[in-house]
Amino acid sequence: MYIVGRILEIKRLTCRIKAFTVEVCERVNTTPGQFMMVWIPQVGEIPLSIAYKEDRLLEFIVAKVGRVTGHMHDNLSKGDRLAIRGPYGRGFTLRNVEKCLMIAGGYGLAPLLYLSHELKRRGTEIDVALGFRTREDVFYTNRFDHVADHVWVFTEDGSYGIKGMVTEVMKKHVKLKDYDIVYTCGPELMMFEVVKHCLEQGVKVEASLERVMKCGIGICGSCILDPLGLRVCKDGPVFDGEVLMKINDFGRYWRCLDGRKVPIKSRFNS
Amino acid sequence: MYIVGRILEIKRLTCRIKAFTVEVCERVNTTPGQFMMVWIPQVGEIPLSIAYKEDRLLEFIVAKVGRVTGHMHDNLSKGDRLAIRGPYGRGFTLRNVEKCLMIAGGYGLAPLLYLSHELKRRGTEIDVALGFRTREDVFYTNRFDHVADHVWVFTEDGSYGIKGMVTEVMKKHVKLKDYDIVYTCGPELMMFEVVKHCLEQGVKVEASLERVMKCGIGICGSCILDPLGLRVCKDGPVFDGEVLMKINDFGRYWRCLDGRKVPIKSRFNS
Amino acid sequence: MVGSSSLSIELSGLSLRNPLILASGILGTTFSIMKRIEAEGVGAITTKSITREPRDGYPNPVVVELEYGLVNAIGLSNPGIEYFVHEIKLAKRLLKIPLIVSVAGGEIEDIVYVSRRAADAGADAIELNLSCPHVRGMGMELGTDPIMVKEVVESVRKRVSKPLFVKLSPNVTSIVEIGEAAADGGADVLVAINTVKAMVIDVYLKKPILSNRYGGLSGPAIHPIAVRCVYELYENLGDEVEIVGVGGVETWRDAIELILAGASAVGIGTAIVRRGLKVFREIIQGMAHYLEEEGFSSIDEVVGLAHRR
Amino acid sequence: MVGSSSLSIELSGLSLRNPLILASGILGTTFSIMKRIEAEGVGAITTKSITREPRDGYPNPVVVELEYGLVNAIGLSNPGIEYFVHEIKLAKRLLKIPLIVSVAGGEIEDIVYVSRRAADAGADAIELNLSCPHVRGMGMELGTDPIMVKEVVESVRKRVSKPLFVKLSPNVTSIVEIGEAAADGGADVLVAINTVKAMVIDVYLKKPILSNRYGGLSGPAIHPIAVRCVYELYENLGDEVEIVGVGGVETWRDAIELILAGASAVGIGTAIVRRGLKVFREIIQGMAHYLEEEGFSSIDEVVGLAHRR
Ligand SMILES: Cc1cc2nc3c(=O)[nH]c(=O)nc-3n(C[C@H](O)[C@H](O)[C@H](O)COP(=O)(O)OP(=O)(O)OC[C@H]3O[C@@H](n4cnc5c(N)ncnc54)[C@H](O)[C@@H]3O)c2cc1C
Ligand SMILES: Cc1cc2nc3c(=O)[nH]c(=O)nc-3n(C[C@H](O)[C@H](O)[C@H](O)COP(=O)(O)OP(=O)(O)OC[C@H]3O[C@@H](n4cnc5c(N)ncnc54)[C@H](O)[C@@H]3O)c2cc1C
Ligand SMILES: Cc1cc2nc3c(=O)[nH]c(=O)nc-3n(C[C@H](O)[C@H](O)[C@H](O)COP(=O)(O)O)c2cc1C
Ligand SMILES: Cc1cc2nc3c(=O)[nH]c(=O)nc-3n(C[C@H](O)[C@H](O)[C@H](O)COP(=O)(O)O)c2cc1C
Ligand code: FES
Ligand code: FES
Repeated sequence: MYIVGRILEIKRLTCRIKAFTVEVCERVNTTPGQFMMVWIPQVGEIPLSIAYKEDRLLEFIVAKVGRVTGHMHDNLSKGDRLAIRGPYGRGFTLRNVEKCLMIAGGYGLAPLLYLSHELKRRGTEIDVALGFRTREDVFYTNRFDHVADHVWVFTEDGSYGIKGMVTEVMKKHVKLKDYDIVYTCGPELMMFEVVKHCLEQGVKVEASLERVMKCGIGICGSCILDPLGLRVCKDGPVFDGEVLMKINDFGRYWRCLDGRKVPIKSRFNS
Repeated sequence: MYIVGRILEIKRLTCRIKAFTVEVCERVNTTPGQFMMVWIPQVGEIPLSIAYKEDRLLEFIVAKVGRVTGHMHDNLSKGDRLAIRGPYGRGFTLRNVEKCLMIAGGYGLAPLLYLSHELKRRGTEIDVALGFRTREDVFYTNRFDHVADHVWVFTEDGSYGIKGMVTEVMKKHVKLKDYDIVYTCGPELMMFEVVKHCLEQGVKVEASLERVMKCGIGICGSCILDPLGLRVCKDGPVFDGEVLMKINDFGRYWRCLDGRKVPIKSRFNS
Repeated sequence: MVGSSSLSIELSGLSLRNPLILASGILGTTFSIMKRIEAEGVGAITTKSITREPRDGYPNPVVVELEYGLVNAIGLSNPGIEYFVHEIKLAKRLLKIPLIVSVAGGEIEDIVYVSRRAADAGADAIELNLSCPHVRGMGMELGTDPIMVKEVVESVRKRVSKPLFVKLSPNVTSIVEIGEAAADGGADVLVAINTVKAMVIDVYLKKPILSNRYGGLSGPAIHPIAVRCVYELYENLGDEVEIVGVGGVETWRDAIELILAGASAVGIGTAIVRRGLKVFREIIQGMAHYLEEEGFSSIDEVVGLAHRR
Repeated sequence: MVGSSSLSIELSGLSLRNPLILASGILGTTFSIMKRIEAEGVGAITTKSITREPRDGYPNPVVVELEYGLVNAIGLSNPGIEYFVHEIKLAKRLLKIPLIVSVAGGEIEDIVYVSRRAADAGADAIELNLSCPHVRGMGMELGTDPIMVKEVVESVRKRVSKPLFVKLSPNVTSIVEIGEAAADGGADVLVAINTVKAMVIDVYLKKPILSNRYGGLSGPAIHPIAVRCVYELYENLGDEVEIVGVGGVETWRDAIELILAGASAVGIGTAIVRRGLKVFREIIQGMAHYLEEEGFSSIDEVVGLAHRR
């Protein structure tokens, strides 16, 4: 069933991204990498990663991309109610991680923000690389300050931080072998590059995927990855890199609402 | 839901009474005075008091009075299956009883047998009076030997034990005030006499009632006692004497299957 | 009690202190248990369904308990109207809340007869339970044929001036069609839903458990079905009749859900098994709290709100 | 595995290693998940219902989780037969167990077309899901009118020689009447039941949760309704057709109950949410154990036993 939440605060982070802090009526047990299905009555319901959690407060970072996210940006305000169900899915590995690297693209930083705070509590050493298109897209880098040992910020045009793609961090800025694990979330082509490189270097890597989600609980079949038949909502959204490399769809195909596959480039851009 | 049981043993106790030992597939939590609904497929379902319990063994004492009990007597044999649900109802008071008297008529000894063993475990001192019509009706007096300090057996015609009604035990054979509580089960007119006398003497008394039972779980309304609206299946079958004295129906009216009341004498004889 | 005044309603002219009604067939057999249930806080009481002649009902087993509900086939056991008239009179003398007498039968003339006797004895309203096999209908339930439903309701309407409730079965292709027929016949209130036709088989004894084999499912399992039926009825007939929502109500949330769907009042049955008689008080308190929290001054304001665009 | 051989059945000529079938609409969308479910031990797979044209389905929310089941209104989202033909071919290449393709549509010619395409692509059987609003039926479900049901089934029967399954809705006054029409039309197997029409309203947000407002109840809540429907169908049509029982099966007991009622095989849907994919293996083991314990040499012997006097 749904848990009812009330919006405590909405922060405009960039012109496309807002953060919603929601107070829910009961405590929920969550782990970083899990998502919630968020329902705006008479508008729709979408999956959102938990970007931060404290007691009965949940934070969501929402990029304006379409109908529901558009409504959230344009019409929701403090005090409004929404209903959420979840948490759903399998999150990131938390155990036996002494040192990790996080590579995020755009709002992909959402689950990694929550993850970084959780790992910090466990004493993990954390390095973070955040990538954005340009200066105006940069947000929340400071939220990693207290938990990460290093924070690299990349912009494609160099208008802020380091110029270049965030994936370059693996190749130029760190010694990948120093990390027990690399976590990544962002545009799928970016994640594809990260996963491929990490595995080539023999470093464990986990990525959080997105697909169209209807049920969110593993029965409708709209989020299936071929050819392993994995469900992003239930078996993911976080997958191990080794598994992802066996998935033809990864980095290549997305499924539309009707279930047909389309090449990922045509729809996916950060 | 039903618990399935298998008949381990059938003992013929008198020409009208048999004891069924049933092994059930799961342990049930019961307390003396509670009853079970016992279903014989394609025959019917009747309420029966728990006469004894040990681990997954339940004993029922069944008087042959009609269709279902007749079938149980005539057609059931060792190994047959039946299904039971329950336990239901409120049982006898077990706490703070140092010394008690039990007064049973006929198969009314069933719940008192289980009660006596339970109270013995708790260190209660127990006296028992068992009443029967005649020598041929006497059964199970020995089952009380190891738990009771005194066992008086009455027959109406004196063909066995003491001649007279079992109710005489209260007046002639014991000092009623010595007991913390009197428990009674048997024909309702007998119980009526016991309850009335005990209350007159200022001694706490509990009696176990019978009524037509359909649901057994307090919703069908077939076992209601006027004018308090008590349900024998749920608020009873064991009632406190003080309560019973406020019930006009007690000792006077029984309800038929259709819910109409009929005077108790016309149908009830031990 | 917190905000209890705002829970009171008018239902087809009857004043109820709150919208909870004891559903038919659950304990409404004697004046004494009705009195006891009144003391638990209920707003009105429906009696067990009464027929012209006394009925023993089906032999045991007549009920199966499941994890999320009950399946029952009591078989309309009742003492017949002749005897029950006294029960009604006693109840009316003792109760302060409205008494709705449920009437059942397989023939129109019997239904009319029982309704009149019940009304004359003092019933505040008559509820027609049309889920009996109809004699002329060759075993078909009276309540599944819109033409028969209209005829029965009309016949009773002509002879009884008290508020007329009609209880609807969910075991039909279109509950709205049946509800319409009842409304056309002159029903003031539609009561939805009766139990859903079901069966339980014991896997070891390999037989249907109920002596009647078939029974009716009630309790939480049918709640979303009841919500749907009430919503449909309100959408189509909300202007013509009032609705009593029944089915699987165990908590104040369940009750409010039915009211949002369009019910003016809410029946409670099976919850008594699972929560005890205190369930009435619990739901009343929960509803009062909800009204305050959500800023409603009266429960009336909640009726049918889920239909608002 | 213990006694697994005795679980195998023939269903309308198809050989199943055990009587468990993945129900339509639950995960049967791609060859890859079908392969994975085959590995979990299932006896046969039904695909999601496929229409002529691709369908997005209803917008989210499309499912509500309840304590004792689900209410869903996915809205027949599917890629359309043109695309799905490839999925069928891939599945047939990879699967060793029978593949039943579920077909839906609002017009007879569409249903016939999709059925033929599916059969040609290699489907081992066709299952007609007649719970779409019928275009000519003015919004009425195709599966609620016996005349239309017979016509549709007949039309498909004429053009498809593969085993023909017809999935029945419980939202009708008489499921036997609809089952009869399907049998008359030439159905080999009746599949009962589809979901029960239901609704869930959020008491705080005060709206029906599903975007389609109405949805279908599945899971444990409907199990006793499914048992009743299968029992009724077997009693009336057991000589003419085979039956697949579907509805709320979560344990081997639930499955056996449907088989005792008359089902030759058993569909599993919602249980996957609550128990995971391992539910197939659990039920298979439980059924094998039951057969041994109860002294049956084959599951066939259990079919319809609850009808024996
Ligand atoms: C597990 C998971 C976690 C997510 N976490 C976040 C998050 O933390 N912040 C955030 O802003 N977004 C997140 N998303 C993506 C977010 O769910 C979509 O952006 C949203 O559903 C789009 O809804 P819309 O109605 O605004 O867009 P629409 O009008 O429906 O479509 C606009 C675009 O979004 C795409 N889209 C539609 N549905 C989804 C979907 N379910 N997932 C991804 N893309 C979709 C469409 O293909 C289209 O390109 C997450 C998605 C998943 C699956
Ligand atoms: C709480 C409770 C505990 C009981 N414990 C025992 C017990 O331990 N041993 C035992 O032998 N009997 C016990 N009984 C009585 C037993 O249930 C009935 O004798 C039985 O139901 C009669 O069934 P029948 O089909 O054989 O009789 P029927 O053919 O139905 O009727 C025969 C006679 O039994 C009476 N009767 C019918 N139903 C009941 C009923 N539910 N309760 C009492 N009398 C009934 C009828 O009025 C009639 O006089 C108990 C009854 C109750 C309510
Ligand atoms: C044991 C039992 C007996 C019932 N008897 C009747 C009856 O006599 N007349 C009637 O109209 N409904 C009867 N019903 C149906 C209830 O009034 C109610 O419509 C149904 O149980 C759904 O509500 P619930 O889930 O709250 O029980 C009975 C239900 C039960 C469980
Ligand atoms: C999410 C979901 C989607 C469904 N989609 C379909 C479908 O496309 N076609 C169909 O015939 N039945 C569909 N059904 C109904 C199931 O096949 C099944 O009949 C019903 O859910 C009852 O079984 P269960 O309780 O085991 O789930 C769907 C059910 C669910 C829960
Ligand atoms: S969203 Fe339904 S299976 Fe993943
Ligand atoms: S037997 Fe049904 S209320 Fe007691």
